[in-house]
Amino acid sequence: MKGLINWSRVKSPWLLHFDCGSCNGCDIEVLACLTPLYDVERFGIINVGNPKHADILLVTGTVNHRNKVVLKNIYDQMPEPKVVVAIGACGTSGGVFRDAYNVVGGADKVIPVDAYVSGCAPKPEAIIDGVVIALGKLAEKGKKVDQGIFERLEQTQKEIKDR
Amino acid sequence: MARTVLPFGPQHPVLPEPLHLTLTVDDEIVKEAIPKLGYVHRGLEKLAEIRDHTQMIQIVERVCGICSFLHALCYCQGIEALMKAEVPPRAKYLRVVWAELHRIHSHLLWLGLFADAFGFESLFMQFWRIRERIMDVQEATAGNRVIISTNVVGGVKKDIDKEMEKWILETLVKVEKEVNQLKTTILDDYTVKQRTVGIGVISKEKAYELGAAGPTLRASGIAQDMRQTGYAAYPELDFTPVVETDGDSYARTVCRFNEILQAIDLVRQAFAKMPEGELAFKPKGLPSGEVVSRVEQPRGEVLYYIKANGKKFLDRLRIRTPTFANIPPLLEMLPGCDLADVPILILTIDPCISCTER
Amino acid sequence: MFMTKTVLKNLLTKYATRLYPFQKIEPFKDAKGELKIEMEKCILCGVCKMRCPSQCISVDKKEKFWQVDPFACVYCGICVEACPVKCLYQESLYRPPADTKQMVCHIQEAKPE
Amino acid sequence: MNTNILIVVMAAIVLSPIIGGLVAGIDRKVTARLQGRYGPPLLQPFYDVLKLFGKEKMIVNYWQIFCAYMYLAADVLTVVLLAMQSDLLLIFFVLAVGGVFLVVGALAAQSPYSQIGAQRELIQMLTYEPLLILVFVGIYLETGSFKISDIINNYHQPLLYSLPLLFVVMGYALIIKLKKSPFDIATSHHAHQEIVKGVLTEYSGPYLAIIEISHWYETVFLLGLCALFWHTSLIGMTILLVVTYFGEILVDNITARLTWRWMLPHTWTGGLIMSFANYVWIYEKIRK
Amino acid sequence: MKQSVVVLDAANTKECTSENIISVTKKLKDGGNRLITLSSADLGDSIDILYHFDLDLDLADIRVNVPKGKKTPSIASVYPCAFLVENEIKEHFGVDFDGLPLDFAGMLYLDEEVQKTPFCKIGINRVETQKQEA
Repeated sequence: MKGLINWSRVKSPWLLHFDCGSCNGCDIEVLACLTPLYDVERFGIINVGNPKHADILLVTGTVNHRNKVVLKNIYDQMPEPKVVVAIGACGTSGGVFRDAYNVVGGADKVIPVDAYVSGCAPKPEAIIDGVVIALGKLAEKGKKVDQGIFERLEQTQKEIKDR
Repeated sequence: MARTVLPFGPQHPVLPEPLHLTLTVDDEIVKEAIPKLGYVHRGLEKLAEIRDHTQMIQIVERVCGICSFLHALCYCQGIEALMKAEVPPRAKYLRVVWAELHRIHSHLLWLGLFADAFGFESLFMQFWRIRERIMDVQEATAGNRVIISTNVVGGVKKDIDKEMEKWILETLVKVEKEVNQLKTTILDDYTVKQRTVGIGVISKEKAYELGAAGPTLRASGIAQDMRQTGYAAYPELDFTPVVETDGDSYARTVCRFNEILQAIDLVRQAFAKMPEGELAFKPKGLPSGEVVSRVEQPRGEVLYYIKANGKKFLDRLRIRTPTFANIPPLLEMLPGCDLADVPILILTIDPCISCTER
Repeated sequence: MFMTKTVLKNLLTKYATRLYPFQKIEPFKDAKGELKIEMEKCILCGVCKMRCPSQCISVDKKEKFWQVDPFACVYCGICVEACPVKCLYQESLYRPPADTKQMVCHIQEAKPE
Repeated sequence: MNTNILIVVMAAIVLSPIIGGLVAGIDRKVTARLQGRYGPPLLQPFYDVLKLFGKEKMIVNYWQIFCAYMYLAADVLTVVLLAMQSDLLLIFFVLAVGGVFLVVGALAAQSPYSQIGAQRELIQMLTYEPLLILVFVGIYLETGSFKISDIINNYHQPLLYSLPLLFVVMGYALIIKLKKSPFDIATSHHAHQEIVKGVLTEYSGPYLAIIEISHWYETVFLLGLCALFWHTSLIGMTILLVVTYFGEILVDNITARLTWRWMLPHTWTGGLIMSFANYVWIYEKIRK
Repeated sequence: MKQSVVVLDAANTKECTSENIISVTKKLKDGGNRLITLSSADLGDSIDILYHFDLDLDLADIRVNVPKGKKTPSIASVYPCAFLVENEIKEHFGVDFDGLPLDFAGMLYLDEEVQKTPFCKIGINRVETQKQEA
């Protein structure tokens, strides 16, 4: 039964897209993936707007001081097993705006990121490839969750040890 | 029902971009809406002081992904005015072609998101399916689907040859046919009119006083369109602004819909009258002095204030985008509307938050 | 009610989806994809480093070392035009995504004088 | 006698989630094809539910779990009662209890989205329940009894001939209950809604899976009710079901979502007029 | 003449002091002008604020020079939509507008992490300005 559940995790990844400081070039490419020409629903991917239902978090845009708190909050609200995909030059490393004063840099400065999609406004095919890579990681994390090892518990134990 | 405070938060399925509204809702009527911006503020105007003024074109293009060409056009026209550079005519026509293509794809994108806001998913899919044709044209001509970086100070980098031109005109014929098929659905469908007519009304005086811009202004009866001032090749093309009178969400939909057809016609005119000639004029020296340059974006007029003092780096770059001007009318529309109409009101001014906060 | 004609037409005609991973369409001729370099022709002059809007190229003349951060690069093609010896070029296919961030660096072996 | 009733009941409990899941799969595939997309595989709803069972349990408070299970129990009971051909009114009240538990589950969470979603779900129940009662009264006037077994055994003519308008009224209730486009006000399959996911915002993981399974039971029950209108011939019944369900999907794809301020008055007036017209028509027939 | 690109020089921008800026804007508003926006630049010791107005696509600008640390009246009483851009200038340049209706107190775009006013050459510390308001 555990194998079946883990197999179904890869077959029905629900996706949540959060735009933290992006020029919305990557956002319209993420939305373009849902439209008839690229149609990610054939992989079972639906864009749910609710972190409680989501498995994959798509982060676009340079994280700035105000929305890094929101990004962390959304990441914590998502149930395990979850993966994060950073989209575009801004999402991965801050891109052209790396030196601007309000920019923190890529999404990996705030939350652990599993897949990086490069390109300034990456094509929808590139985003689909990025999600496929993230699905591989989702399956591994799923196995860990099945054995009862939760990332959240590990983090709290690590914090207790550090203190 | 008790008075609930609804955080219409930065992350919301209806909002394509992070905008926070604290709505106090009483029996699903919005009593008060307090905005909170700053989720997309990158502070890129400060980069003008550490980046060369030719590199700034790449940064200015990435202020907003949907109207990137118009940002670059406005910036280049400002710098060209400072350096007294004369743009060759062919470049002017090419700039009009790309600007109008960008307007078509931006308005189709908006119509899709607007239909999605009131729960009409199949219309969202249809509009975005047509829009993919324009994205292919943009990728073939400029190399990138979204950020068309073909603008250079003094002209244009890439050319459109005859064979490409023929293919673009064929695609536009297909796009026009498909858009007209959907015309009755978006404009005359009973359920769509039920959700858009009479929602978010702004009177002519109120729109003018609140400083609205673009279709939000033109839908309330004021015929002001920056293309009338005749930058690039617009004086040679016959162009009259699309105006509606009753100023509600329905009027803005009609206004943007007709602008798509008008933009297709403008591209055809531009191709018909396009002269041969070289693409860019190599400007000498460095810009100095102050200039205010304005251009018509899909969402309205954008204003660039550039202050340069003869050095490689600009002294000050100030960008005021149309959505920045449309936020006060939005805040004026929101109190008193139904909760179910909040996403429609937010999308009716065609918000581009990354434009507003730069 | 006006949408029924379009919707039924969609049902009867073939779907518009390009089945991406199984059916790959050929990218456009001059699409700006992955940035590549022919290291032998490079003279390590650093013009591309200066002209890059996102400062993601680093060149070191002594160790004959050229490096680009593919995740900071925005693939705008300015360096391709600026290069005096035209050793930089852009593929038309985009760079495949990766699950770790790694730099692309090239070292020029000592040319036999 | 009670052995084959037991078999029928066991079949109903086991088979209907599978049928419900397949119907949901076909629904999503046909909706995608209507929009010109390739669409998910037919077994996609089963993958979704299986994946949800594997998610981490995040609950707001224990009331949510209790309400999710009670909602499932109520829907299973309706399908079982339908299979045992018991009394229509009894089925109606069990259905109402199920709906109330869904609302209480949503009210248990503090988030304003699920609160407003719950209030909207109550308004939706307010709209479709009188319509269902009018339909059942119409059936009673026509066949003389509320018990399904009597209707099937001693009424040998498809109900549709005598109650066509009531079937349309039933269609209204079906749209609301299946959460299809013009009236998917409380919660909607498509994500883009101003109150996020409405009633289901606070459910996640296994409890969302339970809600989804009970939604399958509900679909099977509603299709069972529609089948009642042509119970004489099997082919007639299947054609009727296919036509009504395709009609539902079509309506979902050609209308925008309307507000409940529009839904309540229009559905009530439309429903009342049609049912009284039908009653008058039946009364005429009986008097002649 | 309707021009989309206007090179500003002494001819087409009127000078004005911060005292009578409200009366000038009132006169312009009665003349049917639409406020486009306020642009500002840092001149070292003072902040140069430009008020852009538009009358049927003709640009009219008024320049006000505000020494750093001095207050200047807000024109939100004449043009209600000016409060947003005045808040922005207050955050980026540290200019205090008195009579601002909806005051974001320096929290419109920036959070506490950004201490200095970012656009001035020598940034004034932002934290004190918030303390007075809070």
